[in-house]
Amino acid sequence: MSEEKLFSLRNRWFTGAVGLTVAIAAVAALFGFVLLPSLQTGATFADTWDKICTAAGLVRPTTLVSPVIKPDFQTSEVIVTPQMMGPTDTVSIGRGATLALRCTMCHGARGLSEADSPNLAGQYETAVYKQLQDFKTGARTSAVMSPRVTDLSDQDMRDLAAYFAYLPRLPGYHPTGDVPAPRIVISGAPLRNIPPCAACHGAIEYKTGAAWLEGESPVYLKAQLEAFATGTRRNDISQQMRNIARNMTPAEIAAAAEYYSRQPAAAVSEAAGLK
Amino acid sequence: MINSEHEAQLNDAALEPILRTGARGAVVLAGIATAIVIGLWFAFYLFVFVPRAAP
Amino acid sequence: MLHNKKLILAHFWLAFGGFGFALLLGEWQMYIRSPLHAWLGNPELYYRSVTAHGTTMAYVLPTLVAMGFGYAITEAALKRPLIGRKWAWAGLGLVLAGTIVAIIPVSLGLASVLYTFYPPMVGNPFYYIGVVMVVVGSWIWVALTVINLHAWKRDNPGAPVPLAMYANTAGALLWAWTAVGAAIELLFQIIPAALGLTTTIDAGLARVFFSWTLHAIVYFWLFPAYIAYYTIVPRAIGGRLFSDPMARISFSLFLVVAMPIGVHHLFADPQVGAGFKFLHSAFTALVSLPTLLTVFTICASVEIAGRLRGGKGALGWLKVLPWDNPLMLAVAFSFVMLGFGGAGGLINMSYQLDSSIHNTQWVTGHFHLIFGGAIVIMYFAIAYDLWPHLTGRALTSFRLMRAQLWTWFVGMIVLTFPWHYVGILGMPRRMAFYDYTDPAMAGEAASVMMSVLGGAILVVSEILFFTVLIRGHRAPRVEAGEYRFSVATHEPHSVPAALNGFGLWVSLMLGLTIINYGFPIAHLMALRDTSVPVVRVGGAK
Amino acid sequence: MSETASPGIEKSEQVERRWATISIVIVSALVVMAAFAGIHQATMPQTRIETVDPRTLHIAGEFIESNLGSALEADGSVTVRAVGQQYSFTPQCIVVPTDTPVTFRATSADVVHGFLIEHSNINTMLVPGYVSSITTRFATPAEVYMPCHEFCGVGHEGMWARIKIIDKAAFQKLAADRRRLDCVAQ
Repeated sequence: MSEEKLFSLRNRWFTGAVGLTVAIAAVAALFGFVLLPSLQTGATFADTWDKICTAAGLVRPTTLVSPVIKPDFQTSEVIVTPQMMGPTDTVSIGRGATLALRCTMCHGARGLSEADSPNLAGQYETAVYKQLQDFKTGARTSAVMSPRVTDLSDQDMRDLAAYFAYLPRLPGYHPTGDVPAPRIVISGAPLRNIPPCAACHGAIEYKTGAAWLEGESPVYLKAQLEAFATGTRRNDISQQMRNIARNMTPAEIAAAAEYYSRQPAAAVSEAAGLK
Repeated sequence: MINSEHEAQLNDAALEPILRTGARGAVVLAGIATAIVIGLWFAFYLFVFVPRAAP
Repeated sequence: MLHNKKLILAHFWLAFGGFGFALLLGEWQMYIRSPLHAWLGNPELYYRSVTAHGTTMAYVLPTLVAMGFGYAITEAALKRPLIGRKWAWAGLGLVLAGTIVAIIPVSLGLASVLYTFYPPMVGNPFYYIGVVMVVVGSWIWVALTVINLHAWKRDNPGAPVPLAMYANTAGALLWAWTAVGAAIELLFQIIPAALGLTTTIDAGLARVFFSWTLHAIVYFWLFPAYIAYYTIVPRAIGGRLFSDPMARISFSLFLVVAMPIGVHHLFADPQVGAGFKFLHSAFTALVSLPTLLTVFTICASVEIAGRLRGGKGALGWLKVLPWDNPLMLAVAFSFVMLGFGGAGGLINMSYQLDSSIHNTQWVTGHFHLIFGGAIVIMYFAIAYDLWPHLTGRALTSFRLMRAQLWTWFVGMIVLTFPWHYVGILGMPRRMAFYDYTDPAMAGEAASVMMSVLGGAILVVSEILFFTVLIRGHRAPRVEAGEYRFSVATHEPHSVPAALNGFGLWVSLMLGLTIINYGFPIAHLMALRDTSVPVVRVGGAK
Repeated sequence: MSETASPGIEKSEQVERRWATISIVIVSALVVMAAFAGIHQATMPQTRIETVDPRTLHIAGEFIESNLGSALEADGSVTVRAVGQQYSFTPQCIVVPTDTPVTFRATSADVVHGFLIEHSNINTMLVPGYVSSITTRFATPAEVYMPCHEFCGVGHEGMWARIKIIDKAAFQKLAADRRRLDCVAQ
């Protein structure tokens, strides 16, 4: 057999295949980049070149028709990302321990409250830091907390967060065979937009900014869920917690608060026993 | 190797008259199958897509 | 004559072993999210299972089948022992090691990101490293395929490459290039993030890279099935391959247009321009062309068998076909599922129609019907055909094989038809549970339960499949003879250079990649402010 | 190739060519139909690519909390802005009028989410870093679910919002009192 040259203009397979491919691409491109954008309702283009560039996917600036409505309340200004806190730093923990002396009255000597203030021992760094920031900006208000954070610097808050995160936390206490776990906590209610609590709060998966809830005071948990539900607490970014709480019934709120507060009697005193 | 017991029949002499029919059966069968496929496309277009499209 | 029987058998057994395990997970998933079971206490278990099921079914099973069957073709079609036997074992070892490395973090719940990765969610690095190892192992197979063909061509100048080997090499080359997209995504975006070297990732760009792989991978899965249609079925049922050149054209077309069309998975994405979406849509339509050609050629090949057996009339030849032959049954079932799956596929790729069902359960139904149905049933057929040559023992129970194929076909239809239907109703994908008590979803409950039943039938079929194979290992020894492929009505004495090699087709594939993907990728890479924070999965503390 | 072709072979090649031609016609027809459907039924993919920083959605720009929801524009059209996040859309109940051009503008604050209004052709992806935009009209009043249809983490199964399509006049009345509307029960 004679040597048939493939990549040659005299080879019909070569010219045919390349020609067809180029032709299809050209026709499709003409349709996609010029014709279809022209026929699209509601789109305006400066000229054909603008049409082609837009269809190609060049980034176009956002033009707003109506002005942005500003909020009539203070929203959280914290930028929450999984990388916001940086690596663990013993110096920071030490400074936090000193600063935390002023917190002991309500939050306990080792971050475990005996009143109905939240436990902070072992709390996620991001959660403590974000709440402190929100108290300072007024995104979250509290007669007790608000005046106490005004003089805290950003670094102070990071130190406090690092210290509390370093303390041992209360583990979940949900023995099987005991009272069954409420369905609202375990599975949520999908069509009411309630995911399982553990999907964000740490037992299954953790969403940055969410708090560790195990062993928390039932009074505190219930009050916060109710505050989210009624909208008196609004420092959750883009309503992520209000969306959930407002769809919970009062009975479900009570059940969830009770579930997370469950602790063996011994554990609390033992964990707090060092004071 | 799974083979039909009729494989032995394979010979070019038997093949020629079959080829002269021009794969009539295949045209009918593949034609019906393709028509069903295109029909399903149009059924989806008319009964799912169009009723949901913006007026 | 197959020289490396153990090598080929090892590929098939590993492939089917993984498949058997992943199928059980799949049926568990169907059951757990159906109205038959209470809501799962820990939804993460469901996503973990989906990750394991998808990774095994999409990456491990088809890759190992393509490799094992590919080695068999290389030896049987070229009629000489495989060059690079040790490398082949090394490739298999890498695939096996990669599977183990990937499946450990998945089973520990450290990488429940699903097999499509979904950055900016990022799981344990070993999951991704394992997947990369699987791909690299398969690239050894690609290299060996090309090397063996090259050596044969050198020794047989000008002779037509046997069709089976031509198709096998086309599949290998397609895989080599299409895997590059996901490999770039893994190596340059996800793995650095998983290792903590980077803290941000461009999710939009990652989706474009993944789409590069995501569609053509389906054609890579499909290649063994198509090779079986063309080169095994006509021989097994006593017919002739209707046309050798048309077969080569179909495989070449797959090579050119299977890959530069992946953006049709991104029709609804905000980071790709509408012009490129249309371009990819047009080329996606073109990829249905080789399938239409195949349907005709195979029908005509089967018709020859029917007429040789005395069949008359326009459709009368169908009745006299050797229906007791498992391969006849398999190809018929495969075509029916290919038809329905193909219709769904045409709808998905139609630029606009996609929006009615994009990312709903319809899509899951669609790819289960095409892959799990039309393609995997041919994997079974290939195994049945090849087994006696690998084990030296006969597979005697055609009845059991037919029962297996019937249950697989019926199970797949019962599984996927309701699945498509609930997709049209708007049921979203990949949720661990649904609230069927709500009036809006109550109508979906019966369909979902049907799918559970379909899955159960598939499990029965799986048991039958393993029964056939294992009994095959205990059957009396036979001399299986030479492993042959179909003979064409008109065997080519010489073929045009274009259809005897891949230079032209690979060039077109690369050229189209540049046209269809070059600008979107370059543009997204140039954007500076679109990298977003990495969200770690499995890092609960 | 076929130097010694028999009549049978010639006949088969002729049939084969015809089948290939018909196949090409079918494929072309589908492309044209799809393009036609897009133009005629006004369901083109979004024309413009816009970017946004998902970290600061809540601090500045059009996706701050008080600007989310449905806005009646001066030209009579409606713009709906929404944010997808693990594991809810905000607003979690969207209200839109019938017989009015409605543009949805949405983005994600964290991972990839899906945006699907059941029983409609409104179906898009939310990819962090980019703004998704889709314009449509609604014919009849209805209340349907709007689930996230892309795996977005454990909790994805709980990410369901709702959308209420109300009569145009009723919507206009609501819009007279509030500049951003939603149907979230307070």
